[in-house]
Amino acid sequence: MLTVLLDGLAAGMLLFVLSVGLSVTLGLMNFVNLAHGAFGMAGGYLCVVLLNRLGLPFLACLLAAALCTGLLGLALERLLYRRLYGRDHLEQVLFSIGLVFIAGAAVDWLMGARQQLITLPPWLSGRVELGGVGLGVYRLFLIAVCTGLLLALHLGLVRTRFGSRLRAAVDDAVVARGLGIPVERLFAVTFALGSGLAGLGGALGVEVLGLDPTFPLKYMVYFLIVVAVGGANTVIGPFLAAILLGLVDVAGKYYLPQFGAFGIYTAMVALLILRPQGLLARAAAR
Amino acid sequence: MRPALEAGFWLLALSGFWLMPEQLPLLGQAAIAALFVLSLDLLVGYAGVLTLGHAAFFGLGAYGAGLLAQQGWGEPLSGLLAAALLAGLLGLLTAPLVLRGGDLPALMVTLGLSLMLGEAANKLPGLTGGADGLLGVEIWPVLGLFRFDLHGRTAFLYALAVLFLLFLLARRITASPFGLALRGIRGNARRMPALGTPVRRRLVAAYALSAAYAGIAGALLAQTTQFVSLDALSFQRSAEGLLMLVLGGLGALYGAMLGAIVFTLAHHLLSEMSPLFWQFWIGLALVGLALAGRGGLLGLGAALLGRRA
Amino acid sequence: MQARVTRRAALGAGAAALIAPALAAPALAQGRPARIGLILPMTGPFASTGRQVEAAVRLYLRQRGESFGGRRLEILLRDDTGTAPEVTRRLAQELVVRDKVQALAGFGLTPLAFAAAPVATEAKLPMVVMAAATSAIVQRSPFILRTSFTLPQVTAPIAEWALRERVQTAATLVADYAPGLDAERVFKARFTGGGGRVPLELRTPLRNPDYAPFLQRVRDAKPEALFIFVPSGEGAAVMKQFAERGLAEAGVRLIGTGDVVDDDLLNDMGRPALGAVTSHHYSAAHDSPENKAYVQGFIAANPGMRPNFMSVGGWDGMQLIAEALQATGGGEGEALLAAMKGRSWTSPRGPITIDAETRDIVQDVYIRRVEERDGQLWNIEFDRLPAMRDPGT
Amino acid sequence: MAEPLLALRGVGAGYGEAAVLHDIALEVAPGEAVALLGRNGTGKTTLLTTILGAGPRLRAGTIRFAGRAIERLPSERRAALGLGWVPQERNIFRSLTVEENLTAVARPGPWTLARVFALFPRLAERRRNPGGALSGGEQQMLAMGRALMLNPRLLLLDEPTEGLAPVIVQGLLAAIARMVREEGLAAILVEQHARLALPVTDRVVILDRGRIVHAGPSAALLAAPEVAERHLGLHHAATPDP
Amino acid sequence: MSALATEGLTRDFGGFRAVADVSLALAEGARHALIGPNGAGKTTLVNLLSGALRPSAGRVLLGGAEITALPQHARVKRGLARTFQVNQLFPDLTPEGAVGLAVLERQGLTGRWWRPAAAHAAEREEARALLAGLRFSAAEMRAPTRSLPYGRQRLLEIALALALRPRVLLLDEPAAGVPPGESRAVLEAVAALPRSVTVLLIEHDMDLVFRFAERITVLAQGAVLAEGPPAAIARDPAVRAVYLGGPAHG
Repeated sequence: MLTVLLDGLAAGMLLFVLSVGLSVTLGLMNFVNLAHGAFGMAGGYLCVVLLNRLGLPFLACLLAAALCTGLLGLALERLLYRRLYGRDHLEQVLFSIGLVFIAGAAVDWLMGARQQLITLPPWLSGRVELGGVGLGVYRLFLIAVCTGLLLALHLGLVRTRFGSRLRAAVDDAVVARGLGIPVERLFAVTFALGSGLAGLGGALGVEVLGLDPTFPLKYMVYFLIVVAVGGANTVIGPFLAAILLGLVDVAGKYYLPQFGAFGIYTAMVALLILRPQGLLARAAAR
Repeated sequence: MRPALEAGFWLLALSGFWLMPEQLPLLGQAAIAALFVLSLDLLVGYAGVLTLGHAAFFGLGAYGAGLLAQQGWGEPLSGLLAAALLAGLLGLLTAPLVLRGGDLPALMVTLGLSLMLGEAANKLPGLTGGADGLLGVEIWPVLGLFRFDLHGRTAFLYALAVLFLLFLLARRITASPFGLALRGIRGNARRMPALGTPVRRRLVAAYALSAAYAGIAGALLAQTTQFVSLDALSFQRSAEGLLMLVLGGLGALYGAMLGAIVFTLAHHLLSEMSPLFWQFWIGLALVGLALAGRGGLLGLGAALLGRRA
Repeated sequence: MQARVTRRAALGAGAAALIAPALAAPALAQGRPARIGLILPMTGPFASTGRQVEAAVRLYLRQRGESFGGRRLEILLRDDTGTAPEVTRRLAQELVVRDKVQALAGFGLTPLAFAAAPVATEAKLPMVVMAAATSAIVQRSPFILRTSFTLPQVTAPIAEWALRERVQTAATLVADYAPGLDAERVFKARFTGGGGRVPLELRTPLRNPDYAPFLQRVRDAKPEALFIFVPSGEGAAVMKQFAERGLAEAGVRLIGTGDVVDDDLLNDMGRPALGAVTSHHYSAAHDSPENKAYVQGFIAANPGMRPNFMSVGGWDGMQLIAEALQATGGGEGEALLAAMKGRSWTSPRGPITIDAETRDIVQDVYIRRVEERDGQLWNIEFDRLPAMRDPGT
Repeated sequence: MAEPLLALRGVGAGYGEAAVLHDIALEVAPGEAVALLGRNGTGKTTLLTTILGAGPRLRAGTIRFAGRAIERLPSERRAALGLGWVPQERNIFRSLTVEENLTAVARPGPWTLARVFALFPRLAERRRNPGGALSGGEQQMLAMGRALMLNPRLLLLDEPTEGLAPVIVQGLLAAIARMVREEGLAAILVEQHARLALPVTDRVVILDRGRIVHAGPSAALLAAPEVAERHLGLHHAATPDP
Repeated sequence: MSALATEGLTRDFGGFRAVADVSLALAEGARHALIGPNGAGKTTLVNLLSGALRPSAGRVLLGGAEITALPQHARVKRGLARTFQVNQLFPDLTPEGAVGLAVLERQGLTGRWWRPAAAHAAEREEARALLAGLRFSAAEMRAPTRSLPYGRQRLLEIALALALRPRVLLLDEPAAGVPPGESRAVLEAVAALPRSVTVLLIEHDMDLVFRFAERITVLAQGAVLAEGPPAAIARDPAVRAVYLGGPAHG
């Protein structure tokens, strides 16, 4: 029971790190970025290359994956994404799906189509017994890292000036700009941060989610569920949604394996029908 | 000029029968894709309702027609009708759920419903064959005369004829007061109730109609390939349909069909030339088109013609 | 780098296909190239299957020459993305109608093979299944032959081995699609038939699986062994969870078909894979001169890849086509099919026969254990069941 | 007088196809307070947001501020040059605390958190409360304080007394007057109530249907109520359309 | 019996009371204006009348019958039409098409899906006549709405409401945003409204209000501040205070 809970928590946390950037993109710039998973994939492959080919320590690989995908996100935002702000959602879909195709083919060309595997350092493999319950070390690590990230994100958003400027921009972009807050630059940085987080999530997820060129498409639906159910432009909403998704998914597979993914989809549809604006949506202000 | 263009379009489509006799299976599937995108256009382009789960209706139609044939009734036209009714009914039932919220909830609810249907088909192997697909689909000759042949001649002409008839119907409907009201709803959903239009009722009708069209497209695929698999219900099919629609240009029946045909042919050509990396080129084209932002191929074409004129 | 080579090769083949008809004398089969339509998933989730088969096919032509029975073999490669049966069927139709191929080959997954079967029947062309592994495939058309394997064929031996090892309870964990259900059914029948007990049967979804909860249930049920079948590529995830959940320490032995310990991925799986016992028809470590040459040639031509059980399906499929062409002097259609039936040869995997009646493959199945040799992981064969047929039906 | 701080020439602006302002010419000198009066819907708010570049589309004319043309700059750049804005609806950032509302937009200069809190002690008391939880008067103070934290050279005040109790109105206007006189700040004060605006400003501009119909010293208008009545009153002879 | 009436109409947004206990009564054929400073709750009131919003308390009566619970489109069918402060038009349709749509809708025909809209000749003719009455040229009738100048679009906004042949018409700032050169046509259109139509005019432009209205209601902070004939309103000290600030001079 506790193990199932822990597994669900770990899966949900990972999902959260992978998708939180998307909710910011959607909430702040109203941009439907279906290519978000491609940044996760980029992070995953970076980690694999650095770990398997260059033999860097695992933690260094994670860090590098996050940094490089963040920079990649920044570059793409400045070069391409920027041109599609304020356009029709469907055009943004066209654009970002195109990016997914390009990314998939490029990765395939560089790395091949097969599953990529990594070997975790010994201190992260195996399991520990806690009060008679066996817990996977890597899952505990995932939970620890992701909790740390959640706290950092939350504090960053609540405690720093960057955070308050970002929240101001989300609250009312026009007034924020009129008061001298450079919303576009803020967004570029946030986009890079979101991409970097996705990259980190991808790197962390190689062990759990697998990694091949179809990664962005395979998990796109999950990211969308997290953002839609969690509601855009908060951190806590997507976090709760991701945890919920992880728990329902894992518990469903453990207790009711014959129903497959039915549980998740039903939960999502029901939640969206009851709360179309997301879990934590405020009563519509306007 | 317009009627001439239209006649040219259909004659060109028909002439594929003689000009590309060895590519008829491809052309047949392009026609089916065109019908599917046409159905999406009725919903997204005309009524302005977004969906990421249209494959649910396509797949339901495919399984409906496939099961009917598997159970011993292989008559194709009645199969299409059954598929249309089945899919239309599902559309009628699910429309109230979809039309509750805004764009994003609509996208996600349709997606969720289609995933649920896909999972149901996967979990009922006794009925659907599960992940292996529905076997033993035997379709009788069209009108009792034309067998489905290896060259795909019958399949192509059959699919093209159905597409043409349903296109005529769609054109009729979009030009009717009902179609005008749909354009009104998409153009300005706030104004329509102030004109006295029961917006919800119109949208439910459009949703069911679009669902029936998608069901027929699915049934066509099932009948011409005599096989149905879970792929008919997949998210990829929904997403690809939407892609073709945006590619061609929303809210124009020819744009929808053009998008489907160009995408299908380009996909085929590229994947034949580069079986490993065709996705790269497709992706590049999509990104380029989105950056150009002219409202799809139709818009791009109009802009080019306009510049020259 | 390697990918670039194959792409160029594919383009070359395509270009050749365009020019060839102009040069050919239409009446004479002799001298006209024999075209093989190779339909494989080259992109999408099952791309690695396609890559392995294609690499083996190209290797065959490079090592054995391109002309057989006086006809040059030409490969027309098509990508069906592995998920869309109607595309597979359409590609098969096109290859027959437009490209006038002499045989269809490839077929990565069962539904894709099912969808193409009627095309082979109607066109009266041999259809060589090089990868898909559900028993029922060969019955879908009298023109289908198989050079891969069937799941029942490789599953039955591991059940019997487990019984010999005095394992009394074994749980099963299979992917929820036809091959998985085949494996589950056969394992259970053999194992319970021999006095064993199956306390827990689990099926995992084919898409987006997370094995942790399933393996947790296995751990809670405490069987003596766990039989696993999942598609190749998923094996690593299962292995890792198996290790992380501490199932080995809890006294559960990991057994399965060779899919979970795919040779191409085995090295990257690392320590968790050590000691897994599986039954399969091919190991890259198979000790024979044919296999040594094969593995060497394969690795040389495809750096970074190691041939797996999918690849030998491609290799032997080419062998089957080449031998039949040779035997008929470049024959076509039913003559070619007839020449394929009942053929035997020594493959890199060992001796194999294409049964004349069922058109299915008869081959030795080996029991292997994952061991480390020279710093690499291999499936080391330690037992053999000769001339296994598909017992599934 | 040296070059004016703000200079509008021939400015026309509107939203989409709709035209709201026509041919506006306006100058504000450093340290000068200008009252911008006019009935509802005549374009006062549009004029402020046009200067700021926050919403309306400039259809014609030029805007110079602090010696440079700003009509092509994005609004955050204009703000950075020294424009401080108190929006009509106050538009407090709801999910930020009072203190964050102030610090998020702060720029270096004489106005600091401490000074704003000294000016509005009520804000200091509520510094940890979220902006969404403030009363109307508190929101107005916060909007003022927020504009000051930008350390602007020109304050754009859009009906800062709207909906406030008379006591607060008096305090707020006194504060504005003090800032203009003592800090050398320039200000444009949009008001519906001429009586409130005129005593605290140097000059007055009256808009009617998007045009400037009167400009002159505030004191003069205060002394000539019939002029105010003509432009601002409820009923007057209809002026024919030009 | 009043053509349009409200009783104690109230609407809260969260803790904010946008419309507070408003009771109005418009006689048949009335020319009534609703004025008030920014944020007085005028737009909310219009939305409550038209059915775009539901009241927190109170009733709305149309021709004596309660319509409080009816959705917007059903109120239109009973003869209550409105225009919008910010144009709500169909940018891709022509004026002829848009007004035709409104005419078809009035006759309950937009559920029909077989006969082409263009073949409904009578309705089309009616739309043309209506537009011609508003001095639309034939070319303007057939140009996409988006290409028309703003003044024409503003007229079209009124034409759409007129095509519904309402008994009661809510005009929400019909002249807002119209450049001076184009405003005359709008003012004429408002002045020419048939006497059988009861009109509630929400307006900022005092010229228009005082020229048009026979009765005026002043709204301030959500509540009715004053109501009466224009002359009385113009003299009302409370109203002057709202508009000029402080007690009026003299």
